[in-house]
Amino acid sequence: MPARNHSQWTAEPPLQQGEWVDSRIYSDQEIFEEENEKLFKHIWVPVCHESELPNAYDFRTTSIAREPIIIVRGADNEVRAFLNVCPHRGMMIERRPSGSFLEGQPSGNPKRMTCMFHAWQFDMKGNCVYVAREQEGYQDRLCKENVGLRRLRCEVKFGGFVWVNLDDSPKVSLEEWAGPAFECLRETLDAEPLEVFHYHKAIVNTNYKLWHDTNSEFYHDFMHYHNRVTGFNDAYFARKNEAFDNGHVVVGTFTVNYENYEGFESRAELSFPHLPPNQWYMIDLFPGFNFNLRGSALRCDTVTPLGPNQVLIEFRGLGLKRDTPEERMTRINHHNSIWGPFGRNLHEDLVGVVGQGATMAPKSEPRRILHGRQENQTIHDENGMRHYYEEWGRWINRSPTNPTQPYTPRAGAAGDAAVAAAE
Amino acid sequence: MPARNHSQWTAEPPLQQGEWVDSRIYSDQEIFEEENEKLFKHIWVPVCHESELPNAYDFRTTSIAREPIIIVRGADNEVRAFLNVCPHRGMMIERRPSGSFLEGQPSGNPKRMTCMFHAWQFDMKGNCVYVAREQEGYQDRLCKENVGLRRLRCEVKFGGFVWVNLDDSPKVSLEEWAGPAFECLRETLDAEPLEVFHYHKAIVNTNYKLWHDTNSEFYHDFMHYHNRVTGFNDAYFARKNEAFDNGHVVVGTFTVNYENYEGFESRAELSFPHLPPNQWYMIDLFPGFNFNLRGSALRCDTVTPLGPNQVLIEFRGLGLKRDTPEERMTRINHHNSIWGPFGRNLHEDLVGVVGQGATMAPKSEPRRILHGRQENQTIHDENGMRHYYEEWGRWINRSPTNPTQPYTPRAGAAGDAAVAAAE
Amino acid sequence: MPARNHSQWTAEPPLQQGEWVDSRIYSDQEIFEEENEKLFKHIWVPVCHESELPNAYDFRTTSIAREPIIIVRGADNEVRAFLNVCPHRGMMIERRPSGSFLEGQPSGNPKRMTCMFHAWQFDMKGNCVYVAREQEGYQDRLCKENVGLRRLRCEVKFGGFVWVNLDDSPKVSLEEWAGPAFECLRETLDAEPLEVFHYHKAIVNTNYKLWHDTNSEFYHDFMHYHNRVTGFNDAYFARKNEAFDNGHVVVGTFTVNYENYEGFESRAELSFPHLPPNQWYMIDLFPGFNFNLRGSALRCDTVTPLGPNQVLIEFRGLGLKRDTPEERMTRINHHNSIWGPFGRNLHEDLVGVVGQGATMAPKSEPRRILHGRQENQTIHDENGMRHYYEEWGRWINRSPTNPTQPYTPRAGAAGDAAVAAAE
Amino acid sequence: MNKNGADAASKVRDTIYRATVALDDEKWNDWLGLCDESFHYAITAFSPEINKDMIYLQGSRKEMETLVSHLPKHNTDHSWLRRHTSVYTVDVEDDKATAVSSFVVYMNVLDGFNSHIEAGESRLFLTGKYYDTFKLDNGEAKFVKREVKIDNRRLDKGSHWPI
Amino acid sequence: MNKNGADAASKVRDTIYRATVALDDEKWNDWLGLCDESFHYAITAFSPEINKDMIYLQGSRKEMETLVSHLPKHNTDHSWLRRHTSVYTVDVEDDKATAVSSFVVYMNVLDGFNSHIEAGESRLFLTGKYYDTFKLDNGEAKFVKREVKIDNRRLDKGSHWPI
Amino acid sequence: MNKNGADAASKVRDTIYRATVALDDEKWNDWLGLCDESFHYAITAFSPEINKDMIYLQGSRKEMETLVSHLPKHNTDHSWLRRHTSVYTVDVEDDKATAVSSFVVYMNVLDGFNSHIEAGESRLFLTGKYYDTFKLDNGEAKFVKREVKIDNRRLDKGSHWPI
Repeated sequence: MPARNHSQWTAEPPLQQGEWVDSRIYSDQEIFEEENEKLFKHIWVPVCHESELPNAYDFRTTSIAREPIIIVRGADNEVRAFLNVCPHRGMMIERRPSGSFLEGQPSGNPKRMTCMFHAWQFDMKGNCVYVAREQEGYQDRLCKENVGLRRLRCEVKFGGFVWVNLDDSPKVSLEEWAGPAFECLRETLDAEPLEVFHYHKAIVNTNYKLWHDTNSEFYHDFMHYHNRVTGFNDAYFARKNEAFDNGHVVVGTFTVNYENYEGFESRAELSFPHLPPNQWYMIDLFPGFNFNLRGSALRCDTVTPLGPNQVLIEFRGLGLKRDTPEERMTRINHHNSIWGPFGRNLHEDLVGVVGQGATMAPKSEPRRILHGRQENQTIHDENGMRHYYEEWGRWINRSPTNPTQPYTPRAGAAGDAAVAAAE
Repeated sequence: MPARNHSQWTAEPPLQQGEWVDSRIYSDQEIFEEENEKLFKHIWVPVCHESELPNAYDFRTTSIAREPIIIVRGADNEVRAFLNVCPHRGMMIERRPSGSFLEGQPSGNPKRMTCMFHAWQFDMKGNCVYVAREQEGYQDRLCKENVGLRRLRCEVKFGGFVWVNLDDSPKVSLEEWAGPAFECLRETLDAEPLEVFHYHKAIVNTNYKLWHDTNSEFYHDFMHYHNRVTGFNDAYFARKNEAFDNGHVVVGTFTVNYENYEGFESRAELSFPHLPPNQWYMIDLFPGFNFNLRGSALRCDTVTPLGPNQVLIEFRGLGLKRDTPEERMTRINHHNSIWGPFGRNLHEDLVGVVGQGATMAPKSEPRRILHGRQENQTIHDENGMRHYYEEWGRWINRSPTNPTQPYTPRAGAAGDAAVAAAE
Repeated sequence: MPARNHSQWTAEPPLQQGEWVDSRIYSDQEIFEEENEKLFKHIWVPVCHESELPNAYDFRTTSIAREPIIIVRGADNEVRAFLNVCPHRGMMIERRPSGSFLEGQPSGNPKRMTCMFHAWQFDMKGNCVYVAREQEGYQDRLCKENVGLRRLRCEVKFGGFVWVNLDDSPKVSLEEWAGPAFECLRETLDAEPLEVFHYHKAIVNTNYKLWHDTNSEFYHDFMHYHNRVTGFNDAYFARKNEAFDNGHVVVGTFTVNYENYEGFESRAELSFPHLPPNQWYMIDLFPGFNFNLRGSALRCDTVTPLGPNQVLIEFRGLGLKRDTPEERMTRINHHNSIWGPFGRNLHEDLVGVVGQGATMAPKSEPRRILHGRQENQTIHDENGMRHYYEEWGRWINRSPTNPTQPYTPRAGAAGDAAVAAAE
Repeated sequence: MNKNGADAASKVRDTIYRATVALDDEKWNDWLGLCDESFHYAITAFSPEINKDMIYLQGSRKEMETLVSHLPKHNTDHSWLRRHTSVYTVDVEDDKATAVSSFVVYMNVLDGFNSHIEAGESRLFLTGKYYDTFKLDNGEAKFVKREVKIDNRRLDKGSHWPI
Repeated sequence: MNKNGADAASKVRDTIYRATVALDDEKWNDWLGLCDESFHYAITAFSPEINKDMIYLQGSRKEMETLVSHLPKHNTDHSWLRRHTSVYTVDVEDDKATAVSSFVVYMNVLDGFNSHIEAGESRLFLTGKYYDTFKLDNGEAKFVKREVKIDNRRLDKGSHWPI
Repeated sequence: MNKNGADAASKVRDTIYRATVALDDEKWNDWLGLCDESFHYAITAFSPEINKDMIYLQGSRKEMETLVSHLPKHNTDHSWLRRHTSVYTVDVEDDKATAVSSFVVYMNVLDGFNSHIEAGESRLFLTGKYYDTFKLDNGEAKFVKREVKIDNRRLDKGSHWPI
């Protein structure tokens, strides 16, 4: 069959259910709203790294599913999360991305979060400690004890990342949620403090799941000149995509051959604790967080969906807190020459997902997106994506292949992770 | 109770009905559309000041609730308002903000409003006086007498402001609508011609009502360094918020103590007719217009809502037409050092409402916004806002505390203005 | 009747049905979506000119109704069109507006369209000729023969324009669709190869139909100084608007008097084959394409609606491929001094339609837009627009005068074209 | 050749900058006053779509005078155009000089779409380079040629005014 | 008069550019250090709406010092302002000089609306011209007057900072 | 030290501007031709989020040559980058010079999201400053160091190209 006509083009692909999805899951406004409500407001999100707020009274602000969030480190060194919303009249308490409350803000006191609007103040535990002219205005009808901040579940885990969940009663604990997937790197990440050395952002017109797909599938290494030309060897093809409960996938290690890369020396000299050099682990956390430890740098991507066709991606690079300046410089160079905003691969990956976003803009004709490659779960098998969309269907209760229909488990899918783990 | 969990956070506040509102009234698209239809298309809007069109044939253009409007001064010196829409094929008749028809436009005659598209022309009374090739094209099926402009209710009042109402039969006359609220300044404003010396605009991401709230409540003086440090004295706390029918509020006078302000001399030397120096009156007109006469300058803000979460605010500063250059300069300095775009307070006020807008973006979690302070209707009492939202509920027929429900008058609210006036 | 009140303003105009339309057809989001689905996905669109892809393996990309399209010239010199969408995971195959596949893209082979994402490759006929690691990943479950591109109807016609139809079974052939309307210029356009010498774009806030109206009606010549002052003569008023089936209109020739134009020499010296100098033909193709042959240049406008109130217009100027440099320069000067982005008339036309767009923004009050001039179908008769909207009503099945109602043919309208042709 | 030669080069820079100011102020005749009788003006762009260098507008000194004199007769969007110019290189040879400058044109909206809302805001309109040729005469640099090469093909409403 | 005279003109340019750098770096006192005791500062704009020249902010050297010293006490949007300046003309007369420069101010968002999303992006904030007057003294050019004439009347949140 | 010294300073300015033109024209080798053997290039930014100075990209002259030679092998967004540069200060000391310039990078879209719609429009991409060091040799100024300090952390698709 040569080029296809409309009915051939829209026919179901000659693949099994679960081996493709309908593009409306990437472009429908209603589905996007459901993802915020049913998914992002209930899962554990790695919002930042604790090295971004190293000292007592340091803060970082962020947001999940449109809800503004503030992370603060208390005098007790505890990291806590709150809605970044004043209980009085809804002012955003802190507008900057980061800083310290040690000195206090222009209209407040040191060691307090002050709402600039009417000067209500809160301590690092979210207690309201000051209401301006409280007695005069409220008599005893409302007292500061009643107007604390909204506290959010927050844990520092898996190498110092700060995890927040908007749900007070998450389906599963953070440990259960991601512990098994992090198993492979746990010892490494928790050996000693890490530090973020790189941060940048992209807002691109594509669906967040397409970014996550690209982060998890390696078949697109055909796109990257260096990977294509120097990377396709036995060790590479020996890697596996391992499925974990809750929609996560881990891609196992292999040795990267840097010798063949022109212009960039081998990274063999620098690594992470308990890891031989030139190792690579990638942990793809459902529904859109990626931890990629390659040789000398740990890369971490997080998504914040802004619309069916728009996503904010935050990129971080991490090394060890105790790096010497030389070591740190090495990590920076290795990380950024490939994954920096002016690096080799990242631009290509982003051009790719934007190209997908462009053909799947809201209201465009539904298309079929295939992930039907079967290679014994090795690197170019698309099983990671199949596993992911099964989980997605479960949360949103829509069939990924026909999103107008409710989700029905696909045969044998429930056992995916178990089966994979058993291999 | 320390920081709160979700159910504590979303519980009703320990206040009376009417002492708080639901944030959806600031963020819901549907409510915004209703506000345009039920409210802005029926109320008196101060669109500009007559000093902006001083001579015969001068015009100003503006818009209310998406409808384009043109204000012209006729040869008879009358100020009239029309839809800025050509009856032929809907061209906007005049695209510039201001100018004069004395010379005529490139494709029209002097003393005419010419639609540039096909050269139909209108006189300053909105009569169509010329249809290009009328006989040839319309024979007697349509004649210029039938295609006049859409005339709008328009009055020049309360110190020379130009008021327009899109409703041909407004609920109440302009005099009834705002006369009582303007009582306190009427003699002053009508003593002699005023002139606008300052104009600038802001488009900010917040709901217009939050701007009006900020304009009417003084509790946020905690935000302004100078006000906080030098302003909180007996005279200040003696001021009252007086409620008037139709949702308006007036804040009464007090003497501003400029001596304590570093770097800026007292404004005592310059005032307005019939007013002792250092007086301050603020008239908050429902649903979003603010007249603020403080010492040497009259400030006037008008809102044009652009969306649930976006508003255009126009800022004006006025003095007397007969000001000497020195007097005018004094007014300008006093006005702009505080209220100019680079002034002390305005930036803070705007940062504040944008912070509120950010936590109440469309589709964000509903929140409670409190205005429950009771201080015998003095300056930090939030009675002005309570009075406003009662009126708002009446027009939109939604309960401000639960906008999914229809409005029901709150106990004793009907008498608000009367009660306040009787005190 | 002087200026009108609301009920007079909103009364039906004293014209016949079909002599005016309701502005909601220009501003309603739902109608816009229907236009994409019912109209633009079924009609013949002149997407570009064959001189833009002169050599084998040249390509041009474009889009119709949000669907991305690629046009390629094969080794056999045939011009073909495909969806610019990869059958694998929906990547846009080629992101640039134009170029050549002769050399191949960075991750593909020469003479192939390569999807950069996973390197699937396609020949110029849309066959998939390479799937990376096909056997390994798909075994025999999916083979390249099954994953050709989506081929679209495509013809090169009427002077070398490339016409694409997203519908595999269009209502009528391209010949039937536009042949009769092109009759007047057919010999001229097909005499020898044409070449595009000018291209620019506008994205303006107005409805695409308002642009087409302006292109088809000449009554607005009152707007253009030179046209108004020098153009209104007997020959001008002798021109006729002739209606053709399918909603097209042709405006017949007359001699342009360039002598009267200051600063620009006559165009008499340069023309097109089989045409005396100073001839002018305008073909307005339903629903938004315009071919305007005037003296020395052929102008072609195409619209791509982006929303009810936004349209992309592409402007082209064409001459003969065999022009000498001097001739070409003459055509360029003539075309651009009037119709270039910095030319005399185009800016005015665009200012005009944007002015209409401004009064008919989505959700604004419905207005009446008149096209009721009757002048024996001569140049200032608005019969062209009446004919157009009759056809529009038929496709969208909405009454143009009352778009909430279904279409009913207006008396005698069916015969429009026939009648006009018979005169 | 004398690259960026001190004196003549300063004159050239001065002329370019004064031209920018005159254009910003819509003082078309002041601008033409900086141009020699033999002046030729062109706005050009390259279109990848049609793979052609294009001339969007051109004229001799005389034609520009006519164009400028007709401006009041046209219906125009009155939004102010503000050119931000930076002279890059000046190459002087005898009594000739060539210069390359980079410019950005902002539109400060007046009419816009709804002037009530938009008037007074700045928008990016064009980016490009000026390729200028000068005659040096008696301590004065006069334009003999200006090519305004713009990067943009998306010109929306376009403009009646020299850039 | 001595147009763009080599030496004094270079000094003037240098002062303008160093002022821009100091302002970008929010080093307000370094900036005032480039200003004479008699310095007067004004931000102005013309409003077609009211058909008036306006002064949005003005102050003597002393008043600007006070303004600058109060900055930490205000609640401010912390977004960085980045001025892109190009000196157009410098006219030197004895120990005085006047200069016209074009500037564009970009806002690189810090607080923004939702800093999580917006921080780190650049936006066009203002366009305008600097009309400066200098005192030339001892090989140094010091500001005696700066008029910051902006094209914009749409200023949104505005700013507490000198432009 | 010799601030903005007439001759050497002009050479420095000339080199900076010719570098900008070469980069705009994607003539990478012409650009490197203006750089000394010891040249070091870096794109840096400060992130308040992590409170760190960052190096987004860096390389020696040799590494930049490799980077540039690999460009055709990558899949790239072809949108033109247009740098608008204004040299602020040049400080010359013996045979060394340092210069600070302000730049703005516009992206004139080619690929964009949907090139049919977007190609040919200009967008603001980056703002920042060049901190350059030069070797003065034989009447020529050659780059020995360039730090491209950008204000932006929102880089969207990013770029493969030197800024």
